[in-house]
Amino acid sequence: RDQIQIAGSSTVLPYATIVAEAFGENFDFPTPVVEGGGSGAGRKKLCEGVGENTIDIANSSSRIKQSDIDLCASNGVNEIMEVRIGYDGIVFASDLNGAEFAFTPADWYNALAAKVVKDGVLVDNTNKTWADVNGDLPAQDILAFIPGTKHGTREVFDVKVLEAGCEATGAAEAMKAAGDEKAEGCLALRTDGVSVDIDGDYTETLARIDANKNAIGVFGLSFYQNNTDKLRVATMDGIVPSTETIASGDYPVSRPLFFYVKKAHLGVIPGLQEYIDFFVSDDMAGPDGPLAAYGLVSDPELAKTQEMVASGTPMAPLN
Amino acid sequence: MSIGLLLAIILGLAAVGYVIGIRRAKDRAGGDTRRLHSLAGYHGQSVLLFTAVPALLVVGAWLLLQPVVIEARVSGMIAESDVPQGSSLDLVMSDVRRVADGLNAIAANEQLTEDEIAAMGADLGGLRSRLGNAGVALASDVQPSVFEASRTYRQMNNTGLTALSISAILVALAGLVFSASRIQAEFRARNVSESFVKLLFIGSSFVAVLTTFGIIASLVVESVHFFQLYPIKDFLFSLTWNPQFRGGSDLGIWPLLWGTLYVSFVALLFAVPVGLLSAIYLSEYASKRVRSVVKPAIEILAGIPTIVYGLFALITVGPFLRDYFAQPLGLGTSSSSVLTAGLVMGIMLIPFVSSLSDDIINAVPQAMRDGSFGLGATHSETVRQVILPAALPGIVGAILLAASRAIGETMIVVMGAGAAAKLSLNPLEAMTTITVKIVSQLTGDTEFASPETLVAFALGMMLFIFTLGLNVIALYVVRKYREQYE
Amino acid sequence: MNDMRLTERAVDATDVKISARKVQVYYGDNHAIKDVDVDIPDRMVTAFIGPSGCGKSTFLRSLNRMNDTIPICRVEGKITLDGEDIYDRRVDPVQLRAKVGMVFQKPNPFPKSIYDNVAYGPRIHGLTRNKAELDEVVEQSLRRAALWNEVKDRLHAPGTGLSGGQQQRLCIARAVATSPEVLLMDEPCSALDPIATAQVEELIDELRANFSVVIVTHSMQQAARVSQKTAFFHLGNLVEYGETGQIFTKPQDPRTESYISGRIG
Amino acid sequence: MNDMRLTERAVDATDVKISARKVQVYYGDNHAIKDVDVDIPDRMVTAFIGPSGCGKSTFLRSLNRMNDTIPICRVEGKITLDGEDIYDRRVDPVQLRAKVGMVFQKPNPFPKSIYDNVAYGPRIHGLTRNKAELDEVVEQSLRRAALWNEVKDRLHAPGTGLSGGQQQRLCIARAVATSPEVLLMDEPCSALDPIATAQVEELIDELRANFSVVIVTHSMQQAARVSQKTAFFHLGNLVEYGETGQIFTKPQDPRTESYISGRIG
Amino acid sequence: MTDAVAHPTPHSGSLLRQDERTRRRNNAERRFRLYGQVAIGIAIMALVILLTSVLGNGLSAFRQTFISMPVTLDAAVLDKKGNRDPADLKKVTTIGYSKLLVNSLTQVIEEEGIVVEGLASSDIKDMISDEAAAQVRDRVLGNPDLIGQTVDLKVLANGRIDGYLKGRVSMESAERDSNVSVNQLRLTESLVERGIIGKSFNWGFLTAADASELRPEAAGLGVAILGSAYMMIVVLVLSLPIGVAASIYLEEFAPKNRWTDLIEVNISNLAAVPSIVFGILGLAIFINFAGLPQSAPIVGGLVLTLMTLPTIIITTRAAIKAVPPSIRDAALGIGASKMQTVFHHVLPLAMPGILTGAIIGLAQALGETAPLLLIGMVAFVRDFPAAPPEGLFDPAAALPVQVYNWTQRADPAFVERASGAIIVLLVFLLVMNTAAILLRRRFERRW
Ligand SMILES: Nc1ncnc2c1ncn2[C@@H]1O[C@H](COP(=O)(O)OP(=O)(O)OP(=O)(O)O)[C@@H](O)[C@H]1O
Ligand SMILES: Nc1ncnc2c1ncn2[C@@H]1O[C@H](COP(=O)(O)OP(=O)(O)OP(=O)(O)O)[C@@H](O)[C@H]1O
Ligand SMILES: [Mg+2]
Ligand SMILES: [Mg+2]
Repeated sequence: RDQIQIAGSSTVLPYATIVAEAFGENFDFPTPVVEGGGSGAGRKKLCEGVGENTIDIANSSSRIKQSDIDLCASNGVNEIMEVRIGYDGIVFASDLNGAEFAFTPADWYNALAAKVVKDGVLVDNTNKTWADVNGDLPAQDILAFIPGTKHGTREVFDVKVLEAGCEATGAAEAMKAAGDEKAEGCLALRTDGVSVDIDGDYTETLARIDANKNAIGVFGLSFYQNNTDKLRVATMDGIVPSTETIASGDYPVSRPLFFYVKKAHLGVIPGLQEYIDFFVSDDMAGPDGPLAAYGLVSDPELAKTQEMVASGTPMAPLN
Repeated sequence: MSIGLLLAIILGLAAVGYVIGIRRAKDRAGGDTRRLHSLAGYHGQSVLLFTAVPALLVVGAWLLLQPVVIEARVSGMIAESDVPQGSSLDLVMSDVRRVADGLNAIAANEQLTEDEIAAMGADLGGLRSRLGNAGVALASDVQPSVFEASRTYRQMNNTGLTALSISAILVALAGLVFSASRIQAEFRARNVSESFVKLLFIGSSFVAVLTTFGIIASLVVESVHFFQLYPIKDFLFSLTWNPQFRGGSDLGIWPLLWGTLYVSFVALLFAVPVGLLSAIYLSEYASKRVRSVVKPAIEILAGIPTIVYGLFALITVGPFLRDYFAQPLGLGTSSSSVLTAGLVMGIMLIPFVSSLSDDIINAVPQAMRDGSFGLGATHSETVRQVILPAALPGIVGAILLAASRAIGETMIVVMGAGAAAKLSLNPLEAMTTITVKIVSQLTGDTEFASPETLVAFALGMMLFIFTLGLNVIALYVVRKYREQYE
Repeated sequence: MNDMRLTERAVDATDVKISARKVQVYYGDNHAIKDVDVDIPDRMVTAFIGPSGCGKSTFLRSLNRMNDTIPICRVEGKITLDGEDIYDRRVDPVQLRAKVGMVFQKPNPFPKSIYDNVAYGPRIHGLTRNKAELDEVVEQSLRRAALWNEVKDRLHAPGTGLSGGQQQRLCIARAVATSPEVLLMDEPCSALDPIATAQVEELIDELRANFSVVIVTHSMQQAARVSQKTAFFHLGNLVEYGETGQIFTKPQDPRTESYISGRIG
Repeated sequence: MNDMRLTERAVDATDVKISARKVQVYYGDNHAIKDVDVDIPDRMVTAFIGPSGCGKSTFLRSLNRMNDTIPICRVEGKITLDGEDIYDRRVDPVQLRAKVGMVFQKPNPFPKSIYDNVAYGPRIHGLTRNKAELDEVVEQSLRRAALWNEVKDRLHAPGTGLSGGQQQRLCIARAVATSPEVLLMDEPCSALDPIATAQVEELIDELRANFSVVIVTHSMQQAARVSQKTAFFHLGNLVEYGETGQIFTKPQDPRTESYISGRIG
Repeated sequence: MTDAVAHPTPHSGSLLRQDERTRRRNNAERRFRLYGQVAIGIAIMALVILLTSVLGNGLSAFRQTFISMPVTLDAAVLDKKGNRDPADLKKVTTIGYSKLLVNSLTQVIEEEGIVVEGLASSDIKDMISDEAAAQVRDRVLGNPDLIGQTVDLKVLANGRIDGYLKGRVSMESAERDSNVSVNQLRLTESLVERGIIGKSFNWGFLTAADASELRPEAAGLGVAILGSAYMMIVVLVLSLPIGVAASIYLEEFAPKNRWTDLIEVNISNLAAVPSIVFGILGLAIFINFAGLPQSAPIVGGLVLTLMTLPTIIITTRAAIKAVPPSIRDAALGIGASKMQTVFHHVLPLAMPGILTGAIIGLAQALGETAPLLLIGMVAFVRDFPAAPPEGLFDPAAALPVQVYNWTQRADPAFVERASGAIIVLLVFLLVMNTAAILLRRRFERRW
């Protein structure tokens, strides 16, 4: 096998292809083969063992899990390098010709959660329009296209929006009081069709918004940036999502993106070291590089990552 | 000698054997082929088979075994110290193979002798760039032991190939001589070659069985794994499907199974009548010209990628049904629904029903139609009461095929019916199917070893068992109604 | 052909059921029936005889438009049933065939049970009001076709599992069950033993009381036994047509004579 | 059955080609052939007669194992050809059928050209060395089946486009073309006119010089004309078997007598 | 006659006048015919709708916007040492070439005297596709003599410019779009007027490899077409013979017993196995067990073979079953062996059904993505696989994979390309099936 093989998250996929393409163009090595298939599957493949038949790099939109590390270890994949390439912003957007929205996590919680606090008690959610949720919002029927539970984005949405909203509205308190120790009810969504899980991609969400003009969808920042002529983005806590606001941490809903390198393949698979060096170089992952142009929020600590990659430091155990 | 050349030689020998077989058979018959038990062609065929098949088997077996043997020998040559930290012998071996390939390429390009190749070991640093120029990229400099191993690997491979070539050709020749010498006028060459072909047939039908075993084997391990993490009781009896990232998911199969059945049912409800009526019209009423255009046209429907159907469902059919049916009837406001997915999937399935049924209907002998017309039946009565019953087994086959396709379809359901697992009777509500969830759980971002991902295997397994049951029932039903003409 | 003779006969025949004038049938380029004029009387049995391949079946099939089902077949000329042109555009072949039933040369039972085979016609034509009546019709028809005794215990076994002769009788029963006005029978006894043949001939005789029957047969004896009129075909031509007795005793055409006496084939 | 008589005959027959002992044939539960013992002599014509549905075709088909193709059909007992058990496991039914050819009751031409229909057997058995020889065989066979004159101009037209009688003769030609040692003919003349029948009977007579022929027929006259031996079947039993002359003049069994004289069916 | 007396015949009356019952039956007949026509109408209408939407979206992918201009391949930039050493030449990356192109275009704009207010030099850079630099670089590395010359080049324009020419991007949308500016569009207009920017047939769409999200204009189907062709070769070579052979065995030779029932049920059941499960199987058997490479057409072909087998077997069996037994009897009766009967008579008569199975099976195999998902073929592959047989083991994409990938991409320019890919796929399918369709028409007959 001559070419590098990469698999994993479909969120990281576009960035990886951009780098792979440039890499193939400017180096003597063949262009790496980059697969999607999901973070979980990518990490599973990475951990299948050491050898030509296994992939070299797994892209991941979330941090590797202990179970993956255990699987790796049991298959002889002992050293993995964790490379954080930047951040992915998650934005809320609606049809361009629709109303403007300025959300807070609490609005989302009150709109989508199965149980909300009304006058201090937990009741079933009966809000019909956004105006019911928050008087400042337009009186438009609630209809939200959120990522299905297979998506890593959903986890971010759950944590950074729903749970935050749950806390903010006091629902978490109420649940704990009612005996739900970990406030797991925060993540229970209405099942009456106002919140629609999307198992497909952002393109599907976009198409659905096209078909349902009054809906709000959840997108990645880069996707939104490519479709600004169709979508109107909503603010969160008053902040407009952009690479800058996310990099600075002002915009709350974002997550880091990673790739994991099988260290055993370094020095064996031609071009692997060069590829990862190239990926994290300023030319690529820097704030002015093509990745940022495409919508990756550049990692402020990129220099550290570059150093780590150059020295081949494997990742420390998860804490 | 390259494998391609070797195969060509073997096939060439087989062709020669074919000719020899025919010649010899004719000779043996004293020029009067009528004295042969079997046609001369069968004699040729039997020689051909005896020449080619054993030799090909030898090649196949050899090619499977040679790498194992050689690598076992060569890997012994690599110094422990040359295996980098954290790497494995396996990876170093891949380096060995790559270097050996490169050496071959260089040797071929520059007409090097063995000694000159051995001499290259002196300049291992330069070797890397030379190899690079020969199109073999290496990640690092070649270690001495790796170089030696590569040379040995290369030599052994070359020797192995030579040995293989010689033995395969010998086997082929032996087969040729043996089978040619057996040729007698009375030799039952036809029986021999037919038994052989029959063996091939049996082998082919085993492919299907092996596939099933393969599927079960590849599903069962992870399914067991899943049931260790998630109680089988909940999986089989829980009525909710609600996977979560952080565990505590409800993974009951019922909403998915229900969705699968419902969507497939709607799809068949659409596809079977439309397909069957099209088939009847094409084979019984349409002119030859119309038929020869329309039939392939309808078959295009089977070739349109399902994603196109998915988008069609999502953008056109879904909103249409919502605006003109669901909302006016107060049956919901969802643009994705069972009905949407079912209808669109039904379109895709039309050719499965129509094309095959059409062929089968066409195969019903004309005498059946004549018999019915002669009694004063109208064409439609003839079709309904004589032709369809006669064609029933084939039609059921077609419908089963369509049903199978419906159960296995993903994209249309994702876009048409949505991803919400629900137990509802309302066809205008969003639902989802087992297949969709298999795909989405398997390709999701959840960690692999979690029940949320592993459930895909269990779902696959359950679906397999479920459809097996349906098929057994179908088999008995068809058996019962099968009608044989003539 | 001899038009004069035909007109003569048309006068003395009581009632003409089917009349054919200048009928031509082509299979592609093959001119299978040439210029045939014939009047088939009502309430009589007409026999078509002639060497194999002379066009008997072809002509028979053109009498109830069964030729329509052969794409390459073309019929010209005029055939009338009760004075109405059966090739008229307004004529519904279905109705025609209900009136003019047919038993084919090769037995072609449906892949259904024996009962369903016979009940098929009555069912589609709505001849019976209920199951009991239908049972009755089926039994009657099978009895008349001399098959009842052999199949009465296996009415629900498939019709295709019968012996050759049994299938032939099944097809006769099937045709009789619809009570057509004209029954065209293409060699109905070819696979039957003498006794069964006699029974079928009896049936034909019985049918003659009300209907018109046309049978194709290779057995001169049979033609002589059952028919009142006989037509002799040769190479697509109707060579001679007349009273059966006369044809067999005083044939006018030398070809007829040599056929009857067994000299041309 | 009357074993004694059988042994007698076996002695006086010149050469036994096929011999059947205690043959039983079942279609599912239907016992179609009961305990039949028969010796079919070489170079002679044997006729099977009997009422329709009595098992003639069934028995005939069991002589070259054509019954193997009917899934529900089961054959018991022993049938030997030239002393070799044809139901032996080692016997190749293909070879058997090449030796024991068959003409079926319903003509079943291949949906191929007339030429290919006839040439099929010689081709698969390698009976000819070249095209010219094959043409020769095809012509000969068609001539012998009395079909040549009718089809010589359309040898490449489909065999299924022939008339009923022509198809029947085509099937005879097809069977003859492979020159089998035994030819089983199931009502070979049922759709033929007297002249064609005579020609086929001539063919049968000619075949007798070298081969053994078994024919099923409903025509007593035909049986009397062409056969040397006659077997009378009734309800699955072989009632009587003997010299044709004797059977027709001095039947020993009352059932035979009444069948011949036209009293039982 | 007694019967007729009991049931007066209902067919009396004129032939020219239909009696009540006949009229009813004929109405039923007409209705039945109408149902057939309606059914076909529905099928054809669906086809037409789908095809128009695909064609409407996708045809534009076959034309692409190019910028034609003279480019000075400045030796000072491309070969600083001036010795034409390939190793040194390679050190100049695409970024260097990109600058060259921008300079050339700027020069052209100046020469033409086009003035667009507020136009930044980065705007000019963004009008040229990133791919252009790579193409020029490849060309120069392949022919170092070009250095120092001024050559007329036709380079790809950026996707948004292409979109403007195709009506996907407008001045209004550009205002909201961070990837394109109104100034660029104005400039484009001027350049189009002068014939410097224009559309022409997009060979690259058929021959080039896939490109990343930043260069929709450069994305092509070359690798995918090759990959699909390789896979289809494998499928055709394996599934048709194996499927037909298995069907013949099951229909004609196998004893009818429990065991063959089991195989039969088993095959129909395989047809119902979701295609992704075949991917799981392929991953487990061909890649993990047999050690075949990831992303390789051979594995894809094998998986698709297993997936199409049931379809072919089921259709073939149905077709074989429909051949009347009398034909078999006829052949067996003159001493043909079972095998000869099958090959000479049964198969030709069953051929239409078999070919239908092949047509449908291959259509399914050609359009299937899900099983490829797990064996690494749903991937970004830039390098062309070698010629077969070695090429069967090289990574490759496939047409449905390309469609699937492109429909997921963010840049709207990929929408047209995905539809274009579908058109190519359908053409591929038609070409592949023509032989089968023609053959089938020849074999169709009634008997
Ligand atoms: N395929 C079959 N399945 C079931 N029963 C059958 C089958 N073929 C024949 N039979 C039955 O077996 C018996 C003998 O049939 P066979 O065909 O041998 O009669 P036959 O003597 O040839 O009569 P015919 O003169 O009418 O042809 C009949 O009762 C018939 O119904
Ligand atoms: N379907 C057909 N296609 C072409 N030619 C046909 C077709 N049917 C019959 N023929 C030809 O038409 C002529 C008359 O055939 P027809 O079947 O009417 O003969 P027939 O008198 O019924 O003979 P038989 O007594 O043998 O049944 C024959 O030469 C025959 O070959
Ligand atoms: Mg006829
Ligand atoms: Mg019979």
